[in-house]
Amino acid sequence: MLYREALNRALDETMEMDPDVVVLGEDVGLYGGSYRVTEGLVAKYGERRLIDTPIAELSIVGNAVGMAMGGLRPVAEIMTANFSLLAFDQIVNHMSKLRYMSAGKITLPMVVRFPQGVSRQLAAQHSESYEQMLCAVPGLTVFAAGDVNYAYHALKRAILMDDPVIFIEHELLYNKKGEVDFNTELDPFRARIVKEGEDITIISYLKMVDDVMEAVPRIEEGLGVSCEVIDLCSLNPIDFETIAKSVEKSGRVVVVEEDHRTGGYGSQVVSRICEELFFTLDAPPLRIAGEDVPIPYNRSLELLSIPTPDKIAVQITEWGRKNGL
Amino acid sequence: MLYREALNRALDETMEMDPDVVVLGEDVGLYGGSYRVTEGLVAKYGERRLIDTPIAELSIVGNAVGMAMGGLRPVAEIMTANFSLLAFDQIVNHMSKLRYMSAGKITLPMVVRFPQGVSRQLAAQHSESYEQMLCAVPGLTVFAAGDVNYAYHALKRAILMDDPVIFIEHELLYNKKGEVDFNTELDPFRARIVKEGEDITIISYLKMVDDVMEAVPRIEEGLGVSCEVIDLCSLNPIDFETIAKSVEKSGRVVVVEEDHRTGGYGSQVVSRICEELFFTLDAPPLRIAGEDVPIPYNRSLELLSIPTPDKIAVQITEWGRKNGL
Amino acid sequence: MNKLLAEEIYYYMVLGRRFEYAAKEHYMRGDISGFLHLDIGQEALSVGAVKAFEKGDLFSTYREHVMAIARGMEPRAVMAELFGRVTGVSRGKGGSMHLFDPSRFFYGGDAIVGGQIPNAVGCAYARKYRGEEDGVMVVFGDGATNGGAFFESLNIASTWRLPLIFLCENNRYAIGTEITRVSPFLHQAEKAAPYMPTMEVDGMDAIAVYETVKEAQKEIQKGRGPIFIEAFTCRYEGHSMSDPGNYRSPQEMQICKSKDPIERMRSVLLEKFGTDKQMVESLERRAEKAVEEAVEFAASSPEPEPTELYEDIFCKRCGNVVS
Amino acid sequence: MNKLLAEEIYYYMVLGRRFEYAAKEHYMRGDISGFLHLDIGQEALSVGAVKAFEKGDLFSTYREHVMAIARGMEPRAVMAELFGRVTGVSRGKGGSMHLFDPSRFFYGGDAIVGGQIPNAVGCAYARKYRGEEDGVMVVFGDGATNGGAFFESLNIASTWRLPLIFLCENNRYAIGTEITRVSPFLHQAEKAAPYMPTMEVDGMDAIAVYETVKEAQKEIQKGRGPIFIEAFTCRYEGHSMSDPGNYRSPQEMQICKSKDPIERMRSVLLEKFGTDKQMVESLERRAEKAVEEAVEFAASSPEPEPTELYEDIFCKRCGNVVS
Ligand SMILES: Cc1ncc(C[n+]2csc(CCOP(=O)(O)OP(=O)(O)O)c2C)c(N)n1
Ligand SMILES: Cc1ncc(C[n+]2csc(CCOP(=O)(O)OP(=O)(O)O)c2C)c(N)n1
Ligand SMILES: [Mg+2]
Ligand SMILES: [Mg+2]
Repeated sequence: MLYREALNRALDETMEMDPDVVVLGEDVGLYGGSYRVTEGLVAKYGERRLIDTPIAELSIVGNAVGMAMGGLRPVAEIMTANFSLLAFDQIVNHMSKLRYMSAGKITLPMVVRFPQGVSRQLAAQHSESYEQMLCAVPGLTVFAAGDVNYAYHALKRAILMDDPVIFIEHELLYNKKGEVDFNTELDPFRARIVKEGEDITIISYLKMVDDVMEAVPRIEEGLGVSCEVIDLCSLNPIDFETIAKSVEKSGRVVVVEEDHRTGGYGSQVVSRICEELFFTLDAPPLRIAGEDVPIPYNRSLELLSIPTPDKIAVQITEWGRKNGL
Repeated sequence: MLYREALNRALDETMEMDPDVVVLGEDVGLYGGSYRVTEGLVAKYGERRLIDTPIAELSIVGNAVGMAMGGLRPVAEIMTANFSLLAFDQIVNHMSKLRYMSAGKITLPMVVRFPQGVSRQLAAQHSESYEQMLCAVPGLTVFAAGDVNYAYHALKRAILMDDPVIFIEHELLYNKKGEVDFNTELDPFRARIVKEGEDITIISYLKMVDDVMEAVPRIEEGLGVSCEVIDLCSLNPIDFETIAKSVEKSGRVVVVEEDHRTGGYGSQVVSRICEELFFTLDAPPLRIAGEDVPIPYNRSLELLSIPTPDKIAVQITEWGRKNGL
Repeated sequence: MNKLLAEEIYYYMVLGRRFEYAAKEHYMRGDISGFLHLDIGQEALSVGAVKAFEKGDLFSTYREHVMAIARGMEPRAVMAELFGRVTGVSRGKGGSMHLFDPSRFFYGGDAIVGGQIPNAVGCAYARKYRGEEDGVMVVFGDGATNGGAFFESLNIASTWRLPLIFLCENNRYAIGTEITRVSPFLHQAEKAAPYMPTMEVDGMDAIAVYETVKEAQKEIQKGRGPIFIEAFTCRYEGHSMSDPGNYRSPQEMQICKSKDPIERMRSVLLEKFGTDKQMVESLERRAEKAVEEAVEFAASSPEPEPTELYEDIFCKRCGNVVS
Repeated sequence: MNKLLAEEIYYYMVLGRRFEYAAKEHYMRGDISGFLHLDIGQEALSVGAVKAFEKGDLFSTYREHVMAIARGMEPRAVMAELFGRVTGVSRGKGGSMHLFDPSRFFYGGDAIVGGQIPNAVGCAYARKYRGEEDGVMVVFGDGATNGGAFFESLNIASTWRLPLIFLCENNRYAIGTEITRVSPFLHQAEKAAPYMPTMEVDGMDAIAVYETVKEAQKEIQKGRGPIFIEAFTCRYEGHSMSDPGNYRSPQEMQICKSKDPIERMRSVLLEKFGTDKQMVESLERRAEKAVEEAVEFAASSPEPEPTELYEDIFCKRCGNVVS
């Protein structure tokens, strides 16, 4: 099953199960979604439940908040992360805070989904990642789907739970293949150990997990070590328990992320590890992140602006050497 | 001179010097600014240069971008940080990126100013801090004025330089008194050593610097140590050189910030210190930050939600004890 | 409009004004803090509209105390909220600008100018989707009609033919800025006219407001889409307690206060509905009492426990297993 | 409109179309990547409007190649940008959606729907402030007229009486969504009508577009404020190269293509302006050649150096002393 099909199936099943689930966004209905995530759903559930909105992101999220207040379970799609900036007032001032400001009287069972990240030469206004911003907002649960199985289970859970969820997808993963285990429930708040290992803990999420996995054999060979690879899955709250266990074992930690180095999400992870696990660390933590530049159009520059399997392998190997591996 | 008077003077002098400097925002003209920063300027420069805008933050910043394209030096005021979320598309997708996307053909000499932080019971939609978000955006220079002298010099420089600047003020500082040294130019990109010391480096900015300074005597007495206190001033780019020097001396670092712990700006600082100065650290870094909750209205809860001189003193003292001081 | 209802409206108007004066007083004494926006002068609008829109969902602004009370929220629970007490409608966590009571279909209380409008649109969608009849009313100021959220909502509500009343309280000022300085016209209904029928009403006349809103509610229940009401009104006080309000001339204020909605409603009761003076006075005393009681209740209520800080961020039953 | 100008417009229309077909071809070959939005079918509008608005600042969308070229940007520098080469107008860092040339008062190229509109408003303010005469024109699609940025701009430009032409390219679709499904009407000028005079023009007729924009520019130069032009047009291709475009029926496409603006302009030249066929063909060959040359130039241009990655984030002379 493809990643986008897994998402489609999660939507389909929850819509089938609960008539209060509605989907809204630009081109989600008749067109089937610009990344085909909602394909076929309008035929099954009609235009009342697959709501084609105008290009008005502030309203897409603002309307979803109101729908949730009115008893529905809206799933809002924003076409690309960059456009979510137009909805930041509704996301940060409303969606995340209404429950608190009303002392729990208002419950917002809603999801805001969008793809983010560097795809292929979409340039600066279509290539960014905003988890670092959204994870700084109390009241938001932030899931990042780096994997087909997780995409299916986490989206289902996000739709059915009563808290507002930001559900982040990656532009380059929609056609990724993977198995979905329909019989085993998955806890979307738990990080996923993609590969077990002893000597280095590599933490990542979304598309970078694949890049890390591609780099790992070279790192292991080069350094003669074994790496543990963790896909965070839930970016907020973070499954620090799983991280801590791994770091306690390995004593060495690397965080790999696609967003910009300065202010990037990984700095939260590194900071917390250093605060809480300082004495278990045998080496300074390493962050591999995007460069501090708007994403350029040219393909070579674009690739220079973000981590690649190559860069990951080289940087971790060098760092390992320098730090006694 | 009061902090707001220092800001007013910076505006006044730059407007006097350069007819291309214009100020726009809600109530900045006839009303004189909701925090009186622009008081008196409309009488001197007229409504064409003190532009009262409608309540339309997206346009305030979007118009400022266009004015800068058209050759002016706009200074946009957003009444409170929370409302800047409505302008995030213009700030992040436009203001920060146009220079890069045009390969330097477009220059945007502009400033966006706003006050942020917890004031007195303004509740969740009027009390937040967004430096953690804005410092994750390449292309933006972010100054944070924690001090009267800095406020004057940095705002002047921000207005006269050709790059877009986010200029952050704090709601509780407007009536703070201080001296302005008009004869000594100040480099707004440099951190300010507020107090020299040997044993602990305490890094902070904006209003928290005052709270730290209030706590320091108790910490020094309690632990029998001396603290170095740094006001970052420029949050992006960060003056890491000044930080490094201090940490190399003290071997112990604390970052104190008002924004939420999870995803807070301090995690960037701590992370970078751990990455680059790991072996100089004698103790795990300590972060003192706001709680991960929307800001509550009730005063006692509000004070629980952010660092206070008391909490700073207690937490640093405890941490010091635990770490061999 | 019958006599009983007219008396009820009068009662709530007086209650509202007394409530606001009490809030002002206790703000000055330091019992209330933050931004406090008083509705004094606008009671005809707040009470008339809410009483007319008996059922249906209501979305308002930060200047919502009187509407909240007219909707049935206990004055004491509202006052306690202003005092930041745990007995407040939002347990002291919301304050003056964040009153909510979904059990009475009252959704705030939003401190972002225009922020509640897209929420109201979404709620109207939900109501229509479920086949529920009452519809939704969203209240906002003249200042909000210049923002993107308002405009997007006009377009969407019209396209989707939602059962939604847009009620613009045009008091001609957004803090210190007169509407005609930031909009090409005084009548903001002109902005809505391409999208939906519009109505105008004297916002200082409670009965006119009541009747206009009633008519509008009938209209939106026909399934043809939203409607826009513009009510001209006047706030007597500054924008909030921190606004001296000196951008309006004494003359202007005098004209504005000369149409006092409470005095006017009082005359209507006495002259048109034949309510006797005693009855009017007893309503006034009852309102006075209710406010006194509210203040006492608020003042004697406990503050929230420190543990409240971490409550109500997430819903417990959602079972976020990792913290 | 004289013969020479008509011929020039025809030349640019043909050049534009050939350019777009070449871009399409090279996208399919993998020389161009990212989102590529073709202007095929809309050339009358792009060329007519830009040629009419000779001077003054121009703000456009991501579908701006033809406008950029009509404004005088070298086809080869535009093509090189699409190829991501350092000889491109944005040194390969912007790509198809981000063409800029402030020396020709061309400000993009914005990939955020509606994002350029507030920028154009600000620029118009700057022009007025400086007493400059030409004014500003901002181009956007029908889809952009539903967003807050557009609405706020109507209100502000009208209030401030800015010299600004709002030019709406109504091709009836925003990607796969027909405008009438997300707006209560087909004519988006209705939205602008409360704020400013509006004009409508057949966007498939270059001369009509030219004349309308000329008239509009005269209008805005009078200092009375902005004007709105709605031009109906038709895009022949999908929204971008990744859109199969199958939401429009073959019938609909046939009708739309039957009004082909280039064929129409050709007839006008031959029949109305008395241009001889040879001349027409030579214009076409010249356009063909210019595109070939542009492609060759682009293909043979070098890629940007890796160091370009860190250039143009800040202006060096600002002297950010700390990195
Ligand atoms: C988005 C946003 N911008 C600015 C403010 C600050 N502010 C609060 S109320 C107000 C004026 C609103 O005027 P209006 O809509 O006419 O309502 P009124 O206060 O007159 O009832 C402003 C500018 C805000 N709360 N939200
Ligand atoms: C704010 C924003 N939302 C969504 C998109 C994705 N998107 C790009 S073009 C487009 C359709 C725009 O349609 P229209 O304005 O009619 O212009 P046209 O493409 O027809 O010329 C959409 C939805 C975007 N770029 N920006
Ligand atoms: Mg008002
Ligand atoms: Mg279109």
